[in-house]
Amino acid sequence: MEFLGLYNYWVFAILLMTGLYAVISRANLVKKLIGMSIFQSAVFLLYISMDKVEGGTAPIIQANAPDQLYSNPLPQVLILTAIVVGIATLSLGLAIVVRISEAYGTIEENEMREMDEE
Amino acid sequence: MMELLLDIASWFLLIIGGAFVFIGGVGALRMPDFYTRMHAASLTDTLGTILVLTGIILQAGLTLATIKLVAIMVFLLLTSPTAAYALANAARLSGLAPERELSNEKRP
Amino acid sequence: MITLFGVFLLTLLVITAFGIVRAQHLFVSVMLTGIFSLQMAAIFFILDAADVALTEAAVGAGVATVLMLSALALTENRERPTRPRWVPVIVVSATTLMVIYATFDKPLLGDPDAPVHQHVAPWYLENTPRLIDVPNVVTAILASFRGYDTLGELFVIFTAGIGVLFLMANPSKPGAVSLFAATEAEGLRHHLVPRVVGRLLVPFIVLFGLYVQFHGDYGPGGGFQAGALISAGVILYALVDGEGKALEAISPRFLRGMIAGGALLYVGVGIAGMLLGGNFLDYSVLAQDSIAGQHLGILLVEAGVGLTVTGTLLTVFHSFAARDQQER
Amino acid sequence: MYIAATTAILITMSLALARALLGPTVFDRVLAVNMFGTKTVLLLSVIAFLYGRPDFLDLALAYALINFIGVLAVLKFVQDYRVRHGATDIEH
Repeated sequence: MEFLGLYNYWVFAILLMTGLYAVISRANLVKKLIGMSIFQSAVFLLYISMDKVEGGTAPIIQANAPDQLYSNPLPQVLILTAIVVGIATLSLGLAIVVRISEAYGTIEENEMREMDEE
Repeated sequence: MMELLLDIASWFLLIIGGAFVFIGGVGALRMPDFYTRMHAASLTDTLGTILVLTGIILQAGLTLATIKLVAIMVFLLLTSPTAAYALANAARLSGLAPERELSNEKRP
Repeated sequence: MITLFGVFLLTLLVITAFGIVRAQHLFVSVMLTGIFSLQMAAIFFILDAADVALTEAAVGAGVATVLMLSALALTENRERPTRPRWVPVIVVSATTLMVIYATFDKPLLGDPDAPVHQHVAPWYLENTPRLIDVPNVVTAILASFRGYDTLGELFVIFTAGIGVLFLMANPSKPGAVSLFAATEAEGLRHHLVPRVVGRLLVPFIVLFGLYVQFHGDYGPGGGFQAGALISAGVILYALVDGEGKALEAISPRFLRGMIAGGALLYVGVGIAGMLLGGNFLDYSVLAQDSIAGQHLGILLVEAGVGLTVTGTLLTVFHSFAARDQQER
Repeated sequence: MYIAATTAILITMSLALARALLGPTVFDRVLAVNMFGTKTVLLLSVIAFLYGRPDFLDLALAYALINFIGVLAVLKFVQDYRVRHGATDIEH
């Protein structure tokens, strides 16, 4: 069971690189944005994995249990805001893609490059 | 005595509910075409939800948690069939035909 | 046992991520992204982060899918098949192995002696009851101890909203085909079941959003989650009753006012603290005693966050939904 | 007993995920997403009790309220797609 203690971090590594793969190898702009959000989720997973304390619970203090252990609240604060910022930036990215699609008639990067070269 | 009866009842409901949920999953995976799969998934969704949540309610007793659980149950019972309706409608609108029925009619 | 559940969910998460990247059809990718978000929320919950899980739930279930779908409706929903390229595969695999190798030095999951748990976190956990006296430490840190951070994040959201308005606000060409929201300008009005149920649920969603907003000191919740939930409720209204009705209920001008007003409220609370003789964003001076001041400050700041988030998400939704597709 | 129910729900989740990945039509995937959503609500409620912190049911409540918005959006997407293109190449 000991080795499972690092499983979260391995999943973090795989997700991070899956997202990166979608960003660098796909020509489709929407796919790139989705890849970026997977990348982002991987980072969220890393931070939230670090907040866990064995035997702890969510950091909402229970007055009737003074000896209760709590998980680390700081990563939670950072990620909580980052999730909403993530959706805001994603929508900005999607808006740019929509405008590109209106200008070029395509959302494939290589087709756009061909059109620019003409 | 009452405690024990409640516990037994809630365990029973939880296990039966889990079984229904699982059957629904198998149905959604194994049924031959989209509409039958949806049938399996949406029906067991409703029953499994009722059973599992009732099982937990028996454990919770009369607290704020019970009110929240009842609210969850009511909302799920409202939204889950609505979602099934919307989905079947979307599939039908886009021209997806129930497979088996058609192939039977075509067969001489 | 719960660790095993977590491992199981994480494995599903990896499979889903591969599925998202592999799918040729962007619509399929978006649907799988929905599943991805559900799994993330469950994992956050298992890892004792109730606030984060609630945020992921509020954002992922309602707003994200709808935004992606409306963007797809304005572009294309099919990806051109690309040849598999080997350089990215090799680079990515090698980096994965290196990152995994690096994790062997990390403390195990849940280790209470890990360095992260030694520095500021114990101080926050110990002093929140004394200095701020709200049970939810996450809210206390978010709104009070690290108020600057949250102010920064809020302005990122503000800026993103302004950016979308700039990009999408140009008038569409005459004769263009109206789309997504504007099919017969009706929404789903002739589908009786979704309409009735949707209308029934909208007030409950908004009510629950307000509960999350104002109960955030005591349970999981706060301005970010509430903003996402309330905008999900209004988006539901727009879906079942048509774009026009939703715009009638909350006009675009009012939404823009919400975006700016929320940010101004946040900064205003900070400046009020300065005028009353404290530091910027120091709430202790806002009322007679410092704890009451903290409570008032957190309430106002969270309200500002809620206003800006709701305004931004709804503005973005309306910009996408009301946009006409240009002739190609 | 919570553990038995949790296990059943988790296995069902993986079955739903399999359906989402296999397809074959787009609607199968949407069905899987919807199933996954309902199962997540159940999972979160059961785990809240397994952890002994029933005050975290707010999360399950949030999902129960807003999870079907996605499916309604799909219905609308399909309806508009049909009006716009007259075609049905949305499946496959």
